[in-house]
Amino acid sequence: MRKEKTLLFEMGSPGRRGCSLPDCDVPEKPLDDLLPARLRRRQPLDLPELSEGELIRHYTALSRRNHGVDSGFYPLGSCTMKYNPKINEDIAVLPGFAYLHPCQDDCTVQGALELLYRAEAGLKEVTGMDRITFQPVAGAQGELTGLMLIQAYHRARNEERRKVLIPDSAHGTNPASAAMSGFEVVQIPSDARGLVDLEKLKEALGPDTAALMLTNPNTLGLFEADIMEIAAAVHEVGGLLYYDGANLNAVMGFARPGDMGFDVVHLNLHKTFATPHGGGGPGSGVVGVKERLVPYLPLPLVEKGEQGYYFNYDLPLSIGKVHGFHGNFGVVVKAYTYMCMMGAAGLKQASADAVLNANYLMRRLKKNYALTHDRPCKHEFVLSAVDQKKQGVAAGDIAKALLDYGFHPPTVYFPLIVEEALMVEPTETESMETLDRFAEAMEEIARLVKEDPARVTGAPYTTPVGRLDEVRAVRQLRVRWTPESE
Amino acid sequence: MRKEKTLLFEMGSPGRRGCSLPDCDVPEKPLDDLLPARLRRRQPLDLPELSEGELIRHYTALSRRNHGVDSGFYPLGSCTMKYNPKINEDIAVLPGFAYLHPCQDDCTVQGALELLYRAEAGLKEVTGMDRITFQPVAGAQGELTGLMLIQAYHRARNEERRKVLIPDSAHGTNPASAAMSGFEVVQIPSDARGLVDLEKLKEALGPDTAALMLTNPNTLGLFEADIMEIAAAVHEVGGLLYYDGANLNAVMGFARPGDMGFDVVHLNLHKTFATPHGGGGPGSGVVGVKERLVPYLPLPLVEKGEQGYYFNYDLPLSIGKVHGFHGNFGVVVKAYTYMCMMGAAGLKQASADAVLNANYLMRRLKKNYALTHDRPCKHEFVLSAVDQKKQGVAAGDIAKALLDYGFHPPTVYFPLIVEEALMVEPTETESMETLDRFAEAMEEIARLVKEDPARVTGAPYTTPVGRLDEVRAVRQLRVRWTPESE
Amino acid sequence: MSGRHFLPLTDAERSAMLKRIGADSVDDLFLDVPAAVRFQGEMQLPPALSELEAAGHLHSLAARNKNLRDCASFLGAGVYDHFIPSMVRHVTGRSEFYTAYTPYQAEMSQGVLQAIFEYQTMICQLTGMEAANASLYDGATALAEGAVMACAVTGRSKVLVSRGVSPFYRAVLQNYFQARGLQTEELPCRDGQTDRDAVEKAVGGDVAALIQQRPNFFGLLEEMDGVADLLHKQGALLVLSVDPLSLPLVQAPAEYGTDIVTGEGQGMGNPPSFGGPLLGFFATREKYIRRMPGRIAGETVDHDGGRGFVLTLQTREQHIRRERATSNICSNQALNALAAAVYLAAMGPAGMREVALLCLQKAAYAREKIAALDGYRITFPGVYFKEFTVSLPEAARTLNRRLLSQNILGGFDLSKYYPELGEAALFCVTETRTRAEIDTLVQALEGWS
Amino acid sequence: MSGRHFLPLTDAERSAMLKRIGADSVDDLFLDVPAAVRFQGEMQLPPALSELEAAGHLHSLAARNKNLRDCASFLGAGVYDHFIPSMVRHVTGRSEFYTAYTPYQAEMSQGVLQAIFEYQTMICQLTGMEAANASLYDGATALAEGAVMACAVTGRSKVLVSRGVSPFYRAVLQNYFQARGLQTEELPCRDGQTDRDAVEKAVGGDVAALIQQRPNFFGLLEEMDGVADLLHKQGALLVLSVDPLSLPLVQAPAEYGTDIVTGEGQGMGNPPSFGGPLLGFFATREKYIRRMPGRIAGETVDHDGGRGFVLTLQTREQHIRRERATSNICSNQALNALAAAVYLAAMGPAGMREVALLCLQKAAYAREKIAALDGYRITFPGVYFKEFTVSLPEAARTLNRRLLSQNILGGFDLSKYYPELGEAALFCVTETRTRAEIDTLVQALEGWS
Ligand SMILES: Cc1ncc(COP(=O)(O)O)c(C=O)c1O
Ligand SMILES: Cc1ncc(COP(=O)(O)O)c(C=O)c1O
Repeated sequence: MRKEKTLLFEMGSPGRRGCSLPDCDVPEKPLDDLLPARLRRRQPLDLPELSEGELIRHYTALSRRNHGVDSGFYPLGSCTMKYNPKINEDIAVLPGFAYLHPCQDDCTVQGALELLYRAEAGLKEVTGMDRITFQPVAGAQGELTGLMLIQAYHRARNEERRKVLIPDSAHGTNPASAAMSGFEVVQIPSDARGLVDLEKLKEALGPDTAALMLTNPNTLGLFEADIMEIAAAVHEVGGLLYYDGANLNAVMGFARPGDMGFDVVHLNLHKTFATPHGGGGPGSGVVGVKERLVPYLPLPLVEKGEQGYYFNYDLPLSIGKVHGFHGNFGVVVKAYTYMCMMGAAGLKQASADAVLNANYLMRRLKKNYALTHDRPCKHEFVLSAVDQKKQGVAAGDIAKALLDYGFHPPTVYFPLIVEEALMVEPTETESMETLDRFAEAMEEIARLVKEDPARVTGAPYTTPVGRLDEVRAVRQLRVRWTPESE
Repeated sequence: MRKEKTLLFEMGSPGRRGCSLPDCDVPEKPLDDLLPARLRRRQPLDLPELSEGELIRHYTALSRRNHGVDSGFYPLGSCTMKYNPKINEDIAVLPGFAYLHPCQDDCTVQGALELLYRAEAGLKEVTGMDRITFQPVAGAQGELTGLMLIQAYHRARNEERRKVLIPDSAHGTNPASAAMSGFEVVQIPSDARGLVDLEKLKEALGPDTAALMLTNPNTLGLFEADIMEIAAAVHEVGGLLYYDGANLNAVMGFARPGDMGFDVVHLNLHKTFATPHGGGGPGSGVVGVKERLVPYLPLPLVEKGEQGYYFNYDLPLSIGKVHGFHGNFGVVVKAYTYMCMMGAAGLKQASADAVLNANYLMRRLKKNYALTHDRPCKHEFVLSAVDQKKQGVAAGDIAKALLDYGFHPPTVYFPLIVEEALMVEPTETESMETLDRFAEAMEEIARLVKEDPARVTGAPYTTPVGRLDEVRAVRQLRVRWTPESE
Repeated sequence: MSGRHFLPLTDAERSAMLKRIGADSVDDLFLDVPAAVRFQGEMQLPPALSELEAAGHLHSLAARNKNLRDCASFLGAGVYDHFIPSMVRHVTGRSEFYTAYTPYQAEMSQGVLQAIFEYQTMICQLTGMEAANASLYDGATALAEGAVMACAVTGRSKVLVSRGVSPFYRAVLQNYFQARGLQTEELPCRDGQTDRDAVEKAVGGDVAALIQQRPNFFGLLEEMDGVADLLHKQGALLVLSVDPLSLPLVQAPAEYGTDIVTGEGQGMGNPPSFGGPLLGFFATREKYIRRMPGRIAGETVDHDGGRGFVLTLQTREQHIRRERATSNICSNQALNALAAAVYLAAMGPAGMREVALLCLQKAAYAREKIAALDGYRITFPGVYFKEFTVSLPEAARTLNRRLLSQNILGGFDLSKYYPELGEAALFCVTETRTRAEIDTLVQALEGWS
Repeated sequence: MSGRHFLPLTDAERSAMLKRIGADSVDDLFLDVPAAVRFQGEMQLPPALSELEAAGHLHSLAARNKNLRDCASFLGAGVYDHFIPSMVRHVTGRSEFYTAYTPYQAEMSQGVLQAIFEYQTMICQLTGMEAANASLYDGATALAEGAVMACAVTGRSKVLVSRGVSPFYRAVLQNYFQARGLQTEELPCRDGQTDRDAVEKAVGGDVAALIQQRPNFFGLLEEMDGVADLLHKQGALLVLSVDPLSLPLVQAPAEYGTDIVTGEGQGMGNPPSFGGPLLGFFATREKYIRRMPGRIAGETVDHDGGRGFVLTLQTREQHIRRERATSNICSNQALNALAAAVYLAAMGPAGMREVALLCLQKAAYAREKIAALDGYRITFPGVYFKEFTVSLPEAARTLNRRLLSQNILGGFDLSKYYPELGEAALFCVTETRTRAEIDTLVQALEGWS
């Protein structure tokens, strides 16, 4: 029984208050003296008017129309939707972290600076890099920052290298970030193994190559075994190697980008280091670099001096700032707490279990769904619904059918190089029973595709709304409520 | 699509851990030296073994099978299910309140003692009583404590008065508490007005009367207008007047038990003062007394001295203790925060709106449901489903039908003196729109009772489980899971 | 007017509603309140505070207390500084749990009901008993209700209470009993343990039950074998108050014939909170289920055979049996029981055992070091768990004042309740006390002049 | 091994699974990692901590910071100490919001999608603009993305930036622009306000946009009438960074022809959190919607005609348009936007006006008292909102050190970024500063030798 949820603007009535503020405790001056009429707002501010209780009911009802990792299995490929430990939430809201101003004098924030210093030490060890900046606030911004560092490196050698090479399997943010930092994108095809085509790469490499952006394991969940050759080839032409760290959850303790020849790395703390995805953020895309790129890092960096920790602004070659202040400190606090509890053995076991869970699930699902690369995968694998498509059932339909089983579907239609892609990443925080239940659901859907395809293409049936018309949402664009739209 | 929720004991597997503890940081002695084998546990401790993430998913799923005040309208008569302000939750968990030990020296808990002192001052003013004890942790225990004080008062006058008079409309805890404190219960009938029958009361009064327990307004939501006469009659025979404060939400700022001649009062902070009901507790049943009962109050009381606040144990006539320590302090903190924000005008407006909402809703519902006492009510009113019963639909069925509308039903079958009772208490924190929507649902159910009674007796249809077999739950009693019950 | 954000009715709506019900003003709805009783003017309360000001006021009150996070506490005596996994408050913080009331409408309350059923199961697993209720107020009232139940079951009106039971618990028991004309007889201790001979002498046909606490208030684990048989032979029951954190290591009460098991459950996932809200747990044997106080959740099925849970055996309760109810309890400590259930499930068998071992080892370490200090003596020989009694070279008040200046909360002063011990204090060491904190305590103790 | 409570696989299950997939050990699954790259031994990380120890470690780090609740802060400069209603964190604390990811599967994400749609609506109501996105990283990157969008819309590659814009924002803009070979030209200020003549002279056919901040970094509300017309005549756009808390009182950007409105939304329901996570809000006119960076939620219907919400115009985004996307942003500041939406809805029109008035009056009160102190001068004449620039009799560093000793966080030291001002600091007074705190600041300022 589907019930529409009213919008905030269709509720409440004039005069209701959701919050109480103190009276003014200073002698008040006439408004005209402080803010002349000509600078004053004319149009009414018609925000909703509701009591606290009504607002809480509204958002409680909205929350029950939403699925999170705590609601059920969330195998969204490439997003590493692992469980978010609750202690991290409690630590991040401590006034000693949440109520610090970024411009406070270093001597008043020694605890925060020490946390950043220790977090950097840990992430350096996990990645094999030499220095870390916490300023980039998401993976995409980490890519932008990394490419800016690469640009500064080449420009310091007065080389204006124009091209950034990116595998066709890379995440959309890679080419977008390259474009945003003024580079020309050269797409490198994958070979039959689903890995970077070494020949094609070598052909594309040249004096104009600024960098190769690589995700390892790649977005097919396969380790780029030729990495050492690739690194050598790129460095040979004077290019640099960029590591998209979104898939680091597959190799912690097993392999480090720093040892694979990468010059600059971004990590997604909201993926690998278990900070919550927040409905689409906030995340943190910290960037690690090898020695040669350190001079160009955004300022300031955290240093440990005799009188304690301090922000070092004395970086003459720094590219400056990519964020108003010091990045998403609140997210780093959660990731640091996670690292403290996992330790070296724990992080390695997390990767081992993530890879084990992925291979276990792949083994079961490949009975009913095409698997382009049928060999052990890393932390994720990509199925193809090409067989199902023959019955008129696309990957997207399979995803919608999964909603009725209480599972969040895998990523669909990415990577683009797999037709009707279904990218599955279970992560290490799922139990064997959950993997089995998910496999049973996928097997039942595969059976339905054969016996009653319409049942699948009509899904979902149990969600708060039926299948939504995405085309109409573009054609009849409505991106805000307006009184007329009543 | 109803899905059963697995029990904790049907999940997980041996070796899984839900929490991590530190290693022992002191030199460990052999267990046999510290705890000889003969004192050691023999039977296995087969608690569940689950990871933190699986446990969170279990309890998140359980929460989504439950309705709270934040989920929707909760007009459960006599329970005052008003909105619980969120600030109260944040204040109560401050380490400065949540992490105090009850036996700390007074000098280390001056903030806590001042809070109790100020809370007492506020509650004395609202009730018109002379002293307050915070030790009783629920209304029922407040009744027990009040009756013990009454017993001590009479015994101090070496009178062993045996009888406690209780109106037939009173809540079950009143007679149960009287019995638990060794009294004989004498039930006083209500008259045609739905109020205490003054004649019958006077007949029952005598030298053996220890006290009259009265709820005002009573559980029909009607003010006991003869209260002054009643008080005089009781005092005349040397009896005392006990006030069940569960319905105080109707009269804050309008009338005070202390002015009505009551000698002892209990309040339900989890009703009138907006602390959350917690799924059935914790609550707080603070007790207020007039001067003559002060000497017998449980010890200690909070006093303000020159060097600050202190616990006063010097109460020679005190009845001693009714709780291991100082009552539900964490609940008092929330109620005190609520009182600070409401102030005198706010509390009075709360009662005014509670009464206005009840009368507005009663006016609409009496069109379709029998109303025994058709005159303005206080904060709640009691409908009767006698007409519906003629179509074979009982009050209980109407309640089950309301579940499908997302409303928690009114209290059913209480007070016992109304046949097929439906006791509705909207409280002041509900908007007019919610009252209208609830009325529409009740009107639709009344229509269905006429047109398709089976539709109503078969409800609920949308809840996680269908109508549950309460008889079988007693006949085939299972009050715990056991491995055999697999 | 502050507090307005908890009052959705606007002035316009109030007048519209008044018109709809035919009243001119709200006062018209209060005409049934006799003038003599009508409160005149405004209640004399402090001016209302906005949320911002209220937060400031309450934070300043909180800041004027020394809390257990700011110092090393060795205070026990019934309320304990045990570790609480973060996830506990993330479950009890779900509004569907903490804003709901007693699950009267089962089909809409399966979350609370199943959580209670699982809590009842785990209390039985911990104690070895066959049935547990949904919760009572605290350890003290749970023990008192257990004693009242024993009288009801045996039809007798006297209970024997060891002096080793907490003085707070004995005070509440005394109060509950004298109100109903029931008697308590206190049995003495010898060397800090209940005098077995006194028990044997006192147990007679008029005794409903023997009441003991394990560990007792001095921290000692008393020998229990043979006690239950002795009582049962006389038609009496064994009623115990136990520390749930000891049970992973110590005999489960069912293993030595206990009839009614009660105790304080605060240590399982609830903060000390200045002594409340706490959690009284209560368990008994199958045959006494119908005599048990409090609410009980039971399993059943819906009309499709789907499993569900309901409040069962409600006929024993006050809202039905009124004066003949087994107890007057209505609202109990439901949310604190939920916290305990989450705690037990999170710890699991291995975690519970680890907590108990940490308490056992750390308390033993502290005991050994204190015993080595001249002027101090471990008052009684015997087997301890996490608390122990120490005879002091100076008054506990003076000692604790000195310890406070070094940011330590010393042991519980026993002299007021057990004058026979002279200057003595009850020290408690849980898994949250580090070795460094214990060593600092020992150093500070040494410093007595 | 700590962290085990986040790893449900038991050793038994690991071996069963390995058997099922035909591998002897986990290492078999890593054979594709070339030996030269295989990490040998254990990573050198500090020993793992249990939850109890981790909490202790993190609490001690937190305690070594002076936080805004322990002192009176007059620091602003882009991150503000505004009051946050308690209910905000009780909404963002619902796991269905904070553990979800971007709402790709709309039918299972209506909660996040409707919350974004409502957030977008309220940002439009506040700014007067016609379309807003779901959120960007912070005020700085939002302004930079607004400038990049202006270049894309106009096909031009130069923007004019007032020196009155935050130096942090200008640094990020500079960085974003020089990476893409776009140019920024800084326009000077006169008396703390953008030099209007300089603007008129600089605006030409090659200029994509004029970028200003209102209030500007000195706290001044600059005159804006005529600016937009001047720009539009030359085919250029007006791009602004605004303080959302000023908009209930100050002209909405749409009222003076602004094309792209950005700003820092942290002040609406998010704690300062040492400068992150913050909230970049972004709004524009209907005609530029398809050029807007970031995610956008749109309304649609399901097959029964029931209303629902989806991510719309996704073709502009990186996961589809890749290098031709309007922006590379993927994860944004969704939960901080949810907090802002709850804040705006809780405040409502009256509450937002009250907050703005409190800031305006309290800042004016502080300004007046400081101006009366000899040695101090309000650097610029003009209309202020909640921040103002003060010329100091001593170096801001020295002054702030002295203030710190009296538990006061003084104003932001402007000398490093605006040497032309000599010794000057930017003071911020919000509704959370009490009169007593302002008076204490003024007394402390007086005390300079
Ligand atoms: C492989 C890969 N790279 C980069 C990104 C971008 O990271 P963010 O969303 O943190 O900007 C993602 C995000 O999903 C990703 O999966
Ligand atoms: C009228 C009345 N009196 C007393 C009580 C008992 O209060 P408590 O549940 O707090 O013990 C109630 C509880 O619902 C009640 O409604």
